[in-house]
Formats: sequence, structure tokens, C-alpha cells
Amino acid sequence: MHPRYVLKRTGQMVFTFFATVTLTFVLYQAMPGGPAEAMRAMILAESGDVGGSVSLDLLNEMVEHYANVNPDQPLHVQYYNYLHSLLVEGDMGTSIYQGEPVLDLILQRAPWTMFIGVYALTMGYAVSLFLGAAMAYKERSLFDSVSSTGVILLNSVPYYIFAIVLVYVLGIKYSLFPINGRYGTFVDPGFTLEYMGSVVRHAVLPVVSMGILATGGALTMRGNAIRVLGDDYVRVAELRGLRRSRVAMQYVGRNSVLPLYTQFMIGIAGVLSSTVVVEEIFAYNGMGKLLYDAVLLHDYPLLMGTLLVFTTITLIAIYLADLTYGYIDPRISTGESNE
Amino acid sequence: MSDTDELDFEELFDDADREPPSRSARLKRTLDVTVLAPLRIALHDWRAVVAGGILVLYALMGTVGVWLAKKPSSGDHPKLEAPFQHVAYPLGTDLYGRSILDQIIHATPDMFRMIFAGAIVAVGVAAVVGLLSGFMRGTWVDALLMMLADMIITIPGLPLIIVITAIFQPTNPFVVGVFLGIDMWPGLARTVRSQVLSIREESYVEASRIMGLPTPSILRRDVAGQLMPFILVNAALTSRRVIFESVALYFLGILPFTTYNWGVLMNLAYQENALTRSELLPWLVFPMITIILMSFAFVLLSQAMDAIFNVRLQARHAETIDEDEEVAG
Amino acid sequence: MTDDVAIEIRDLEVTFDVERGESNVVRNVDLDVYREETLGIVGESGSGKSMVALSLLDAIPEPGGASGEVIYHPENGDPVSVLDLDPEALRRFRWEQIAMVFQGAMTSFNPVMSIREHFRETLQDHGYDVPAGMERGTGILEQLYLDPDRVFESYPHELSGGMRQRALIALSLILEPEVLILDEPTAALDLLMQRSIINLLREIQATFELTLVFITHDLPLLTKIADRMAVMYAFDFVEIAGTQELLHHSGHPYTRALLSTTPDLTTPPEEIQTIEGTKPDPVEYISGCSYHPRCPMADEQCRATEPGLMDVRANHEASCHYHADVPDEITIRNRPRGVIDE
Amino acid sequence: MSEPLLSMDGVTVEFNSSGGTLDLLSNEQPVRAVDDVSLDVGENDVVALIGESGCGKSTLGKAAIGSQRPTSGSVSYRGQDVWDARKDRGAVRIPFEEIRRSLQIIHQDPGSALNPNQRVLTSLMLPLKKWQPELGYEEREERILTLLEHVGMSPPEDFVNRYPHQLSGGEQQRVVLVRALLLNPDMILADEAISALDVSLRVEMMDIMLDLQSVFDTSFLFISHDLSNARYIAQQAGGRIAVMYLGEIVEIGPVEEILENPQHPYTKVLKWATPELYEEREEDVPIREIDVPDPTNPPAGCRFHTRCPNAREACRESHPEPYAVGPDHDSQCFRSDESHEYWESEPLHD
Repeated sequence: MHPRYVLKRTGQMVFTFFATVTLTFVLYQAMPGGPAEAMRAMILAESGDVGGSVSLDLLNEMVEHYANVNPDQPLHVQYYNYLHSLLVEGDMGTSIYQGEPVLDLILQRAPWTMFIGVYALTMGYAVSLFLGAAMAYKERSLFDSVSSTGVILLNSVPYYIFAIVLVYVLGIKYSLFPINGRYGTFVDPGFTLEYMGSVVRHAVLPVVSMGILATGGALTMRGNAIRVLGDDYVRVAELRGLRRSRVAMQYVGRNSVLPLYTQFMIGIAGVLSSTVVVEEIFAYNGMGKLLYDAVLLHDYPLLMGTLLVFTTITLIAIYLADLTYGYIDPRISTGESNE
Repeated sequence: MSDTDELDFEELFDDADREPPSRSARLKRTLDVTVLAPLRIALHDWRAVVAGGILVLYALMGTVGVWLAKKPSSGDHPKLEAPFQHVAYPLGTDLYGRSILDQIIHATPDMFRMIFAGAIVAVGVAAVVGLLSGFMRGTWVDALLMMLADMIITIPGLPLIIVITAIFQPTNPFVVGVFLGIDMWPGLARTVRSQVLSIREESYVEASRIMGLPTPSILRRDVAGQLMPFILVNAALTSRRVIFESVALYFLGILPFTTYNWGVLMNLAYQENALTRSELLPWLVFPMITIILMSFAFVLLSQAMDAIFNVRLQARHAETIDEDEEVAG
Repeated sequence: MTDDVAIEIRDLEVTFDVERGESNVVRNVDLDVYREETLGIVGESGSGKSMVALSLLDAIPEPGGASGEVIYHPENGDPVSVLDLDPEALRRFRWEQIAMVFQGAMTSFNPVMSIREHFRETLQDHGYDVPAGMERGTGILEQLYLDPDRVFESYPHELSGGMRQRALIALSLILEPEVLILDEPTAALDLLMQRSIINLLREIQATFELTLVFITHDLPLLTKIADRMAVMYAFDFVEIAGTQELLHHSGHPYTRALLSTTPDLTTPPEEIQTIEGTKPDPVEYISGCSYHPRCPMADEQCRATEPGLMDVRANHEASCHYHADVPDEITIRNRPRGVIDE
Repeated sequence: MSEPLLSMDGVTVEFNSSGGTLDLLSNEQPVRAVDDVSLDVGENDVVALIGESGCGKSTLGKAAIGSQRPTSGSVSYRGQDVWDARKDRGAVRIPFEEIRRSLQIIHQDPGSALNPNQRVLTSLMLPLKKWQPELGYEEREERILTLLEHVGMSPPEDFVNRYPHQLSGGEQQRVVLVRALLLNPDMILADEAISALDVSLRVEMMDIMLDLQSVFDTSFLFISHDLSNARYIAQQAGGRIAVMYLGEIVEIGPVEEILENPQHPYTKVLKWATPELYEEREEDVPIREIDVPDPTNPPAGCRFHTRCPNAREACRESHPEPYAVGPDHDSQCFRSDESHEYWESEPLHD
């Protein structure tokens, strides 16, 4: 791949990261009455000191301790300190409610969210790509029209309603899958078969509910594949007597997946977004639930921290997707992009 | 054609002797091509018919319905009545004795407001940004706008909206809609931009420029005309997303419960463990059906839109255009 | 040229189901392709010439279909009825016996694969020895004035139009087929490149002892490569003859019109003519001779009965009731003064 | 000599190869599509510009009609600098609006030259409405119908209500031609306007253009890669042929001169490449290299030296200037200068 392309993408990623950090800083400042006012009530309530005898200086110190923002200083100094503690010291502030460093809390949860997120994304897209391709190959057949209608229906159901239905049918009615938590209450974490099995069983319903977000891709894939099937190079490949499987994968498949790339990119952010609702429905202790709880408790440092980590994960995922895309489509990295 | 040498520009036209069509015939032709033909396609397309029917139903619900059904409040009716038993509360009542149907009806106008604001913001911003970026390709404006779009694509939408709404606590449905639109425009803007880039390459745009047609006219006829179907399809899909996300926010209890919303009903029912208490189930299920049906209509509408704006179909459905002049290849 | 037939086409019909009814884009075609000759098929776009070519590989795209007989006679071995092959046999038959080169070389290659990969997979899927095949490919590329190392590494979009077209010709020869079909192989190229490719094809044909079927609407170009020409009008052949025979003694009004409408560098411009009328619609059925609506000689017989191919002279057929009168009635006005009918 | 209709003086057009300007990491050299070209087009004149694809003939054409801004050099219409008029610089004698109307274009692909969402009538009405607002609707429609009938689309009433996809390629191209002519332009750039058509339709289309040229007194800048078509249209109109190679006009002259007395080796090669129906085969390709060099990095010296059959050492070292070889006939080759050191230098071998 072209080194200039890699360099350019890396630069973009770093820039976006800085911009997001700045955004969280701006959001702090945008809170009604500024960060100090907004958090003062929280801190006071949390410290049990309802009378308000805490001095202003002490309060400001506490705000800085929790949020890395000292409201007394000029804005640019605040910004510098915020960046410094975040990037140099790796300090994302402290959770007001739990009293622990935000980063520690997130690191405990992040792997679980990644786990269900990655599976939902992979399976959702794998299913929709194959379904879309199959529909294209059988264009205008009964299978095609039934599947198309099915996908349209599925697209009309919000993923959280789908999750609720799954909980009710598979969890409560037939008790096929657990509907609470990340693993069984009486299972000890460790490298045991029992533990792993429990983890997988607990992940099934959240993964499926998030996975249907990707089914919209099936219709796009169908459209792309129908177009590619009409392209000359597919006809020539058939005339060249290539095996059907090769034509299907290397010619039709590869070329109809490529334009889905943007949709896939937005999908990464979308699936991560959906963890907030899905983890709440399944009482799944991941980052999404962490964010949700932080909102309800007005735990701003934790809130900003999770938003930042969510964004960073998406950023890295998109970065990797971008680089691999440049690898599978030679037209991109040599600058022949058709945008 | 040897005698044409003596002809000149004006003579050519002076010689002409033909009867131009009357004003009314022209009006009829314009009406036929621009209004009736798309309408005929829509009526032939089951998706458009079904989607249109459903949306008219919701529109009635949000206008006449609100006027017919009284504003529900606690203790109107007996608690937890089963559905389909009583005309006063056909879908049963909730834990507080409120008619479920009335609550669903009264949530409709605000939902339309959110959809309207969200779709306008998302599609509007996307169209403006995409057009600007596409026409200024390669300049710093283009680079800046696309960088901004890429950044917002990167930030997971729902968490961002949750953080923003948690901080600002909007109650006005229009404002909620605007907030929801924030994370929806970038992807669309990118696609609009690439469409603009390809339209700009078309010779007919260049021809219009060389013929000296004014820029607004080129934008309207050559660019917007091509983009319109695409934008309308996406407006329908955006509407569906606004429904999804706003209901999610109410369902999670993040937005203040100052308005009726189907998500609020779902939240209350779910909090009361409706899944395990069958007498509470209607409270959860009917709002769910309402949401699914409405988004189904929008998805269908987006699909039908493709056909309605297809010029080839329009030509076939216009009465003033000869039908069988399709030339293959 | 020998009388050794490589491909025999009998009663070939190609039909498509379109919205306005069934359209017949090839009607009852009979044609022989001789071994190691270059047969040129000429006709306007939409005349059905590409469909005849595709039928030779049983590759009419959906929703169309070919019926009739296409018999391929390999140099050694039993005749093959192409339209009756089972899918796997057809797959092997394609490219090993008959290969095809299209007009759009840009769109004939998979845009996301390197040229080398195209050669490699073709050899692999036909069970050929890959290293030996690649070696052969290198040789063919060199013969086509291409730098093999550079071309193999390139992706289709990185090559110029002329290079891509030559790379495609090389790819078509990788399995050493006996017959090569070229469907407008040069239409998208500049004249200089067209002419260069024509010359290269002639060399290639000699080296590989190929049978070439060259399809184009460009009559002058075709005369530079074809031994024999078949003129197609309205979904059937109207005249088949050796190239020089056709140029000097054409017996069909359409061929003569085609010859007269082609500008070149020597004919005075005022002698170049246009063909009156428009080309026929594949759905409408024209009774009698399909050319009668445009023909200056048409009479009752032409409107009523279809002429069918009849012998004009030795190895020269034309489907015209008045083929004997045509040379006197319709002069080819743009023929240089020096050339006189024998 | 009277003032030419259109005059290009030292026109150079450069492109950024990547198209973007904000790419800080890029260090690519701009590509010269057209390099220092001067060309005059007179009233009622036909100039056929021929050359291989990528030689810059389209770019030069667009510079001529003021739709592509030259990087340096000037384009003037009846003595008025086109870009001065556009920017309203200096004393503008002819307003840009007037120039805009006078210079029109016909594209290669008629399918993409018409807005697919507009009926033929709408596409033709808009320019007429803009330039002749004094005409009423009926008069405009009447003119359109008359012209359509004149180019052989009858009955025109049937055609005006169709969409472009309901027309054949030849019909689309006629509509495009009519659209340009409705503005009564002084010059039309026909950019490969017939190469997308069937061979049997090309002569017909050229005849229509020639006929209209005499009716409307329009000049044509006819771009083609096909020498026989260029010759057909230019000879009928008593025009000239200009041969372009890698951004330069290497030979220009009256049709008969170019055909019977070609001076530049490239012109001779193009002549060789043009197939003649009744001519015996010439076997060998008279060029040393069949591929055009990369236009982003053209060869030094004479640009044709890498392929030229007559190239010598001198061609690699210095760049030839146009030499007058006859009235109105220039050739940019050392061989036209009998005293040039070319004749003393060593021939180039591969």
C-alpha cells in the first residue's frame, strides 16, 4: 500500500482524536452554569454535606480532582491541563459516585462490550452479505421476494424492541437463554469450560439483537450484487471458464462488498451505540451500561470518560477498516478513488 | 440539401408554418408529466399504496384523533383493563387507569414534530454540506467539511446524544428532533457529495454552463433534479431513525417525561416488569406495534420512492408521451 | 484458407423476452467458419452480430436464449455440439477451445485484481500447469510489445487503453485456444492503436495457427484483416464472400450502401453517400426481404418473399432476389477511379 | 487579413494530477495538457483537430470556447480577450455574455449531454428563453420544431415530448446539435461528436453539420481521432486540419496539403493508420513504439522522438519550432528546415 496513504489516514485519526477530546472539554464548559456549578451540587450531595459549609476553594479543588478542570483558571490553561492529565498522565478523572479512577472503571467493562460488539458486527454483516448475494443470484424468484419483504420488516423493528421480544420469547417463555448479566451468578470466572459456556450463552441474545442492525445491509448488498452481475468482467470471467465459486467470491462478492464500505464504517459506530440500550435491557455490565448509569447519576467525569473511550474504539476500528480497504481495493491507495 | 445555401437563420423560421399547441394543451401536458405520471406509478406500486395508507392513518391520529380522544390522566378508568373489552379504552388501560389508546394517540403529534425537525436538520444539513463540498472539491472548504463529517461519523451517535441531552435536558419535541439530527447528517452528506461529483462530470451540466444558463437554474434543474429522489429516499429513512432513537431515549428514561411518547409507555411498563406480568403486557406491546408500523411505512416509502422518481417509469405512465418508443441499447 | 470447417452454425436463433413481446435478435442464421481463416462479421450496432458471437460459447445473457445448432470441430477429436454441453463441460470448453475478446478491455478485467492474478486463476481453473502457463503468458505479452513484469504487476486501471486491450488479447491466448473471437476489439481505441493491434493480430494468428472471428461495424478496418467477410443486417447475414470479392463484386444493396457511406482519404467527399431510412426494430417482423424498406430496388417480390442466401459467384452468397442486377443498378460511388470491375 | 473570429495565442493549460489542492503530502508536478499552442479560427471556418486520446485536443477545444481557463496565454474572441471580459478587466468591448452565447459545444456522448430528467422540449426551451427572452412561448416552440424537422426529426411534435432515453443515439445527437444552434453561435466545438455513432450514421451527421454551417454561418472546431472523418468535414468546408501530439500542434494546414503533402512524421503515421477500402495492405508499423509516452512526463526534445521513425540525436536534444512549409501550412519538425543540424546527427535506434 502507498505509504502516503497510510500517513494521511494516521494523521486524520490523530486529529479526530484530539477533536473528540476537545469536544468533551467543550461539553464540560457548556454545562448550565459551567462545570463548577453543575458538579458542585453533585459533589455536595455525594459528600453528604448538605449544609454547604465546604469552602469554595476546596470545592474547586474537588472539581479539578474529579474532572481535571479547574474552573478558576483561564480557559486555555484549563484546556492545557485537561489535555495534559488525559494524554500524559492517562488520567480521565475520578468517578464522583464510585470514587474510583474513571479509566479503571472503563477498563474493567470495555472488554465485555467489545466482545458482544465485535460478534454482533461480524455476524450481522456476514449474514446480511450472504443473504443479499443470494437474493441477487436468485433475482425475482420467490426466495428473493420473501427475503426482501422479510428484511424490510426486520428493518422496521427497532433493535431494542427486538431485544425485548427475544427476552420475552426465548428468555421467559421458553427459558432457552439467560436474560441477565454477563455470566451465571454461581459461576466462578476463570478458564473453565463452565465459565466460558456461561459467557457465550449470556452473550447470545444481546449479540442477536444488536446484529439485526446490520440487516439493512442485505438490501444494499442485493442491489450492488445485481449491478455487479451485469458488469462485463463477470461475464468475461464466466466466458473464461472460471469456476463458479471463484466468480461468486472474487468477482461478484468482492466488488459488491466494496461500495458497502461507508455503510460498514457507520455501522461500527451504530453497533457500539446500541450497546447502551441493549446492555441496559440485558443488565449486561459493559461500557454501555456504565454510560447509562453515569447519566442517571449525573456522574459527569465518568460520562465524559466513557464517551471518549467509545469514540476512541470506533476511531481505531474505522482506521483499521480503512487501511484494509485500501489493501483490498487497489484503486483507493493509488489515488484513483472514485470517492 | 443543395438549395439550403440561400437559407439564413431568420428565413428558416419565417418559412415555418405550424400550429403551436394551445395554452390549455400545454398545461395539461405539464400536469400529466410532472404530477399525474408519478401519481400513477405510486398507485401501481403496492409499497407506495401501503406506506401512504399507513402514514395517512397516523396523520389522522395526530390531528383528528387528538381532538376526539381526551387527554388521558390517572384514574380515568379502572386499572389494568384487558384490551378489546370496552369502547372507552379499546386497547385496555395501564396501571394508573389511563386508556392505552388515548396515550398512543396523544403521543403522535410530538412524534411528528420530532420526525419533522430531525429529518429537516439531517437531510437539510447533509444536502447543503454535500452540495457545497462537491462543488468546491479540492478546496479547504471541502476538506474542512468532510473532516467534520468524518469526525461525527466516528463518534457513536447515541452516546453523544445521551450526553448532550443529559446536559441540556430538552423538552420541546422540535429541539429533541434537532439533537437527533446531529449525528445523522454526516454519512448522508458524504453520499450527496459523491453524487454531486459524478453529476458535475456529466456533459449536460457542462453544456448548461456553456450555454450560459444561470447557476441557480443549473443547480435546480441539472443537479437538484438528479439528487431529489435520493434525498427524499433518505428523508424517509431518516424519519425511521428519528423514531428509533427518540423512542430509545424515552424508553431509557433519559429524556424528561414531559410529553406523551410511546417510549414513555414502554419505559413505565418495562419498569413494572410487564414481561412477567401478563396483565401489563398490552401496555408494552401496543406502543411497540405502533412504532413498528410507522417505521415500516417509512421503509416502504423509501423503497417506493425509487420507482416513483424513475424517469423511464414516468415516461411510460405519462399519457402525453408516446409509449412504445423505448429504444434498446 | 482451406475447406476444413472449424465451426458450423445451422438455423441459429436467439430470442429475448422483452416487455413488448418476444424479440428475435438472430434469425435462422447459417454460417461456416473455416480453420485458420479470419472471418470478419460486419454490421451496425443492434444488427445481432454480437449475439452470433456469444452463441458460439453458449453465452447469451438472461433472459435470452439460443436455439439451433453450433457444431465445433476440433483439430483432433470429435465434433462438439456447443449448445448441448453440460455446465462443467461448457466451462472447460470456454477459453480452452474458443476464447473471446471484448470491446471494453477496461471493464473486462476485475478492477480489484492484478493482471497476473487474472492469468493465474485462468490457468488454475482449467487445470493447466501454472508456471509453464505464466511463462507462455510472458512470451505472448512480449510479442504484443508489452513489458511483462510491469503489466503483470499492474491493476487494470493503471494501464492505458491500448495496453489493456493487448493484455486482454494475451489473456485470451493463455490456454492456447484454436478459435479466437474478437468483438469490436478496437472500437474504443485511437486509429493508430487500432491499426497496430490489427497488425499484431495478424502476426499472432500466424504464430498460434488461430482461427479468428472479428466482429466490428468498422468496414474499412475489417478489410485490413479479414480473409472473408459476412455482412449482417437485421439479425441475419445478407452477404458472405471473400474480402476482395465483396469489395469489388458485392451483390447486395445494403453492402453496397455500406461501402458507399464510408469516408476514407481518397474518395472525393461529395461521392460519399448516406444510407436512407432507419434500422429495423427487433420486435417488429418485416415480411419479405428485411432490407426492402430502405432498398432503392425493392419491388413486390421483395416485399412478399424472403430471398435467403443464394450463390452469386464461386464462394460468394447474397440474399437478394436481384443480386445479378445489383452491380449495374447500384454503383459504389466512392470506389477509386483506378479500380474497375473485372 | 481581417480579424479572426477566435484567436488563441500561446495557450498553455496545466492540471494538478491529483485534482486536490489541500494534499500537503503530495509533491506531484502539474500536468501540461496543452503546451504553448496558437491557433486562429476564422468566420465560417472549419478546423479539424486530430490526435490520439490524451493528447490534449479536448482541453484545447474547451480553452477555445472559454470553458477551460488557460494557465498562460490568451484566448480572444473578435479581438476581445475572453478571460478579461469574464473578469471585467480593462476596456471590455464585447461583454462576456455575448461571448458565452457565441461559443458552443457538442459532446461526444449524446446520452450524457442531455439531462435525463428533462423532456427534449424543456432542454431546448431553457437556452432559448435565456438568450431570446423577447420571444413568446409559441414562437420558441415553433423555432424548436422547425429546427428539429430541419435536421431530419419528423414529425418533430412526437420528439419534443420524449425523454432522452426514448431517443436513439443519432436522434440524441441531433437534439444536442439543435440545442447549440438555437443560440445562433459563431463557433461550435464538436468534441468527438460523431465517434459514438454507428459508422453508417456518421456521414449523415457530418452532412447535417455542414448544411447547418452554411445556413447559420457557424464555424466548427471539429475534434476527432479519425483522420478520414476529419478530412470529410474539413474538405467539404474548405477548412484546415491540425494534428496534435502530446499537448502541441505538430502540423497544421489546408486539407489537401495535409493529405497530399504531409510534412511531420506523425501526420504520416496517422495517414498510414487510416484504413482505405481499396488499398493494398502495408505490412509494417512505421513507428518505433506503439504506446504513447506518459503525458504527465513527456519526453524532452521533440516529444515524438521516442516513436518517430525518422528520429535522430538532434530530436532528443532540442525542441523544434513550427516551420512554415507552405501558405497556411506549418510543421513542427526539423526535417522541414533543410539547414538544420538534424541532418548531420546520428539516427536513433531502439
